[in-house]
Amino acid sequence: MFSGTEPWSDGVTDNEGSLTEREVQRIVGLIEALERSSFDGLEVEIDGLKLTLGRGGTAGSSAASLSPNVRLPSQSAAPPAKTAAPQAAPPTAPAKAPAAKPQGAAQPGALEVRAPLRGIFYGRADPSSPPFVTLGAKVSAISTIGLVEVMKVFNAVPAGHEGEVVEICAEDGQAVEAGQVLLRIASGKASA
Amino acid sequence: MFSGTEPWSDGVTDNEGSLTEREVQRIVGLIEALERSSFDGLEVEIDGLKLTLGRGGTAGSSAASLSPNVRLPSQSAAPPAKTAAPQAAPPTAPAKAPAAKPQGAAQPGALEVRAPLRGIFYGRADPSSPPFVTLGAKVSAISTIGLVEVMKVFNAVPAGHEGEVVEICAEDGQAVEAGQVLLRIASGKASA
Amino acid sequence: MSVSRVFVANRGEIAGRVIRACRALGVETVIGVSEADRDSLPARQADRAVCIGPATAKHSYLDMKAVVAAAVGTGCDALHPGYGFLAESASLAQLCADHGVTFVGPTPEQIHRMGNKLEARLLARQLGLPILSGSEKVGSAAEALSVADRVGLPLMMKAASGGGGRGMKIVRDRNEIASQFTSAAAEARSAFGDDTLYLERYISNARHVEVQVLGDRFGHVIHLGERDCSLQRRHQKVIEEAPAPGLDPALRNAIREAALTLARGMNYQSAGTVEFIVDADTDTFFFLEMNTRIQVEHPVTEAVTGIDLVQEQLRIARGETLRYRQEDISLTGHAIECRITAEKPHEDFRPDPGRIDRWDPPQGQGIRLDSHCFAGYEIPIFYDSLLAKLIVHESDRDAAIRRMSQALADFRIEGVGTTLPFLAHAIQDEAFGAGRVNTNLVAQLIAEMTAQPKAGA
Amino acid sequence: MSVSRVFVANRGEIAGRVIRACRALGVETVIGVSEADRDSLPARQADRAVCIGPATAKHSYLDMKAVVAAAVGTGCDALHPGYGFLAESASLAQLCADHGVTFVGPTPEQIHRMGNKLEARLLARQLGLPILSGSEKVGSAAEALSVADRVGLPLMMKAASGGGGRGMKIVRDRNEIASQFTSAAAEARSAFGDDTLYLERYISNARHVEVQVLGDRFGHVIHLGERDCSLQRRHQKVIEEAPAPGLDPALRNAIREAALTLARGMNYQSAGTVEFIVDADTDTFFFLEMNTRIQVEHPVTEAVTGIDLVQEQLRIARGETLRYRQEDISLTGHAIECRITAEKPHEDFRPDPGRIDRWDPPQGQGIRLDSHCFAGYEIPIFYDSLLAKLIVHESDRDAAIRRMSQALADFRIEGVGTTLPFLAHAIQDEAFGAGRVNTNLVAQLIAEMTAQPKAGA
Repeated sequence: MFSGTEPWSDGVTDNEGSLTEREVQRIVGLIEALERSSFDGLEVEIDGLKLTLGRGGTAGSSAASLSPNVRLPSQSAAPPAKTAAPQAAPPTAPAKAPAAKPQGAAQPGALEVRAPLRGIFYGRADPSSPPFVTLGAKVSAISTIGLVEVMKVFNAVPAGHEGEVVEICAEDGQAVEAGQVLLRIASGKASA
Repeated sequence: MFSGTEPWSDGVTDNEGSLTEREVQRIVGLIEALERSSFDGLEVEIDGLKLTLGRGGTAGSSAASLSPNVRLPSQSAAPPAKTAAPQAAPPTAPAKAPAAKPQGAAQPGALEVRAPLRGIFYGRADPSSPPFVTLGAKVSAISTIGLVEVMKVFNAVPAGHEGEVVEICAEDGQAVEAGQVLLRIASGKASA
Repeated sequence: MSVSRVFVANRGEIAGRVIRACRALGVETVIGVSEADRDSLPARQADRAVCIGPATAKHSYLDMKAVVAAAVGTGCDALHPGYGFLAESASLAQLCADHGVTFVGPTPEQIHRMGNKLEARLLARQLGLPILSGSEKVGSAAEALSVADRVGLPLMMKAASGGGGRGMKIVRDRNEIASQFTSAAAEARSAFGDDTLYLERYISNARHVEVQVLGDRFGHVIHLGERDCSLQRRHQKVIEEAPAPGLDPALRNAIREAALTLARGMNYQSAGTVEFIVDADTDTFFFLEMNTRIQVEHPVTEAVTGIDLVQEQLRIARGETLRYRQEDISLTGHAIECRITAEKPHEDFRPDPGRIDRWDPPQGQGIRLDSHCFAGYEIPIFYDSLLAKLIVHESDRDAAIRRMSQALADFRIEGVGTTLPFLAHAIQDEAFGAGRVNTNLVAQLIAEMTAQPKAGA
Repeated sequence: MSVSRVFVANRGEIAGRVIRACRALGVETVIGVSEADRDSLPARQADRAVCIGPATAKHSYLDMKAVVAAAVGTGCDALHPGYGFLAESASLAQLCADHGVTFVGPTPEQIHRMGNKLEARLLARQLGLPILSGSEKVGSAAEALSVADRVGLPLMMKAASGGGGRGMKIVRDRNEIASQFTSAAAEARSAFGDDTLYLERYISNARHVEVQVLGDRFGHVIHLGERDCSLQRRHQKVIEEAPAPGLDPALRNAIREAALTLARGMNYQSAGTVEFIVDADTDTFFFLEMNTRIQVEHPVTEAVTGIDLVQEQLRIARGETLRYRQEDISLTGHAIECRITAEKPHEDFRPDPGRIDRWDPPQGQGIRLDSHCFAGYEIPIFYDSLLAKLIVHESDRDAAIRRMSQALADFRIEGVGTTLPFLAHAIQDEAFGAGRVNTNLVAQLIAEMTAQPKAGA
């Protein structure tokens, strides 16, 4: 059984640049090469990148104590490396995080409103004000659904879609990543 | 069985950088080369690149004692990974490499003269001088067998043992690690 | 008034600055850090670091009780507030006094009085300082209209509890006064908890000139010359210098004297800054406000006077008399400071937090860098975007500009976007070089820069 | 004599220093790096970096042909040698000339003449400079004995091709002259390829005072005051300052004039340093040698004169006349430099290469740091141990000592051992503070320091 991990060794390297598409392809190439071979494990470190491949759970066990980030395939009954590998792509520095995957169970047809950048989400203009939107509220594409503050600069987040708010996914005052889903909107037609 | 090692505890040095096409090809080449070989494990570190490849736990056990250069472990029947894995902790920055294990086939009874620190080994006082010692030479414990230069400071290396030089392991002008065996002396009684 | 262990109630470069001043005087330091700043450079530099709350400033650096409790709990006998956060909170100064902790700054009364811009304006007027025509307070849109009719447009609408450039609106059109009044009042209430507004004549060709003062507990007050901080973006200073270039000598002297008059009039103690606006068309000046704390731009004054302002704050706080009389102060050469922030100038100065991958500051003669950054530092999203203050000191202004231009070019920061390209553009501007600075210059420079093709890499 | 692209034939902090000076003049730079320095800071700072050979200096930085070939191959029209390596090689200067590359330094003849210490001594004597009594050359142990009988003991035995403190032996005992002669000649032959020795009177209470000079191609020569570099360990400078403290004014003036006499006598061009030994017991001085290159300690002169010496070197090299007359030079305040090296002072200054884990340099007014180091830098084993030069400039010597003491205390370096603890000890020494410096002081300070319990961490 394959178990791949990217133990970016410690906190410092964790924060650095992201794994590009091409790098993933290359890593897959390595994995497949190892797969074709009779070896049980492979470790690669190039500058910021460390790759540990293993069989029989050994790589996983050594990696478990490592980086807090990036742990992939703990899928236990996972298929062979071929499928596990592409998922290995993930990590990326917090500050430069790409769009996160949808969280929670998406409702069919629901449109997502995502954080335009990393920061602190505010669902109301100030603590004494009512929330910008509530569950069931109707919004237009230009309705402000919240603010994201980064380094003392506030950025209004527009709904981007017309419709009804069916789920609010971020709490007032919560730190959000760029691309994180803030709320979901049902029906209506998307705009802008 | 594979056993992972992370012999690069301080990843701070490892600034960015990516896996290039060529590097991948090289690693694949190494894997295939090892596959064709009769070896059980491989570890490579060249510049920013470290590679550990193994079977049956050999990589792990060998890594514990590795200093940062290319090394092909010749141990064959190694114990299983479970015990090898914890040893995986090791590491050390290159500059602070611990004493390397003896290299080559030790002659029974031969005494080793090791480099007292990391630096450049010189077997003669200057290019026009004869070597400090030659094969078969008799040395006393205080005989100078060479110099190790670090940051423009020269350190004389005493033989430390009385006896006859039976092997010279370091070349004139070669970079040596602290603890690396420089030469071997047969018989005589050890002193100092 | 013993000052033997100072609690540093701040973060970033100013925290390091305070720690250095303390160490120079043999004073221990304890820094209160948020969870986001546990591994920051100042946290390492202080003798001890204690966590005072979560990353959000509201629950850490702005939590007065947490701050004072930490100061008391770590045996500190004094507290330095830096700038920003609680630095101009009279309540913090009072809370310190209540707990026997020496506040490194002026008295709670002095902070309170200058904190309310209307009260400050009133005191200045009583002391004979020139103030801009306008209102003492406007309670309604109708009142605002009548001020406009009396004083004329354009006007600057300000929040009485604002200051430092926050909560200001330019009123240019009589028809918009009512709506601007309503929104400004709402914003002021939300931001400062006080919706009191006032109006002042707006000066279009304006320079921002401020005078550094020092006062002790014995009524001695001196000034350390003035700084020009006209280069501002959205009322935030970008480049500052000392002395102010090209001021008429009589005007320069009058401004310095006015600052002394105000500071003496209130027996001001500690370091403070009296801010003025200079109408460059008429060579007249007007009192704006007083900042009762150390300023971001204090190093340019340190450079030309050779006096360490933070050390003087500490000495004053522990009850020493001023070590300088006015006649001891002489100014040497010219100093310029550039604020380097994590903002992308080509993307409307969008904040760009993240990890600093490379940090190679400029080196050489006449260069000072005050910063808490280093290669590998992860800039938190929670606080302001100031990364470093680059200060140069040279024999004259032209040499200082050349030095700064060079230092900016030598500075290599990678991993985050910074204002270095904008600063490099601004410092080489002809109008700036000629000393023709005003508060609109930055906007022009930004427009110029963004019109140019973006510099490579 | 065009200087539009400069080849930087050096590494470490001086490479960065040269690159900065070039950039300030709008001159491009190409640096030649060994394989060990490919990722060094100067390699990033230069417009371009080319590899000139393997890590071992002999096959890279000391390989004259490789250096000049790389300069020519990258289209450089000038070459700056820095200090050390080939900086005082007349052959390199000649090879540059042969290939149409402007050598940033004096002529090959000037380098050659001052490179042979006996020739330099001869010229100095011809020009009327005081020299130490001794021999012009000793060809045998017997000759050395007769010099000893004539001049008296102790004597300093020196290699004619040595210089910079290398290859020197103190002769204290008449019975040891023969064996010392033999071993010194062997060492000189091995180190410099020339076993010519000479003897000079040894001064026990000696100060090292050197005068910075600048000359152009048109016969103009000025001095920029003197530096005191008496604090030396094994003839290597550790702390330098400008001006020299506590020199009798007449003596100071005589030393400066002597330097001018020598430099004028040879129509010296570029930056150079005339070194003297001062007998502190008699207030007399003697010519030692002249260094025909920029010195490590040049920043202290830059601090007190405000003149950028490396930029002046480049200007002179491209054929400009000196921009300063002697009367334009005035000295302001006092400057001190400490050399921070990767050596463990508590382990007999054992070199300690390795990875710099933490590098937090001091900040603030009056501090300059010239360095090629950064957190994460792996110090190679192949070159010297200089990590950084910390320079302070203050209004007077006491203030400079306080500033340096503080700056040393603020400097945090982890991962390798450094001389910071020793420097911090030395700078606070009472004799140093009183200006009672001589070339034996460092040895005393080391003895004191190692007698004390080692400071924590």
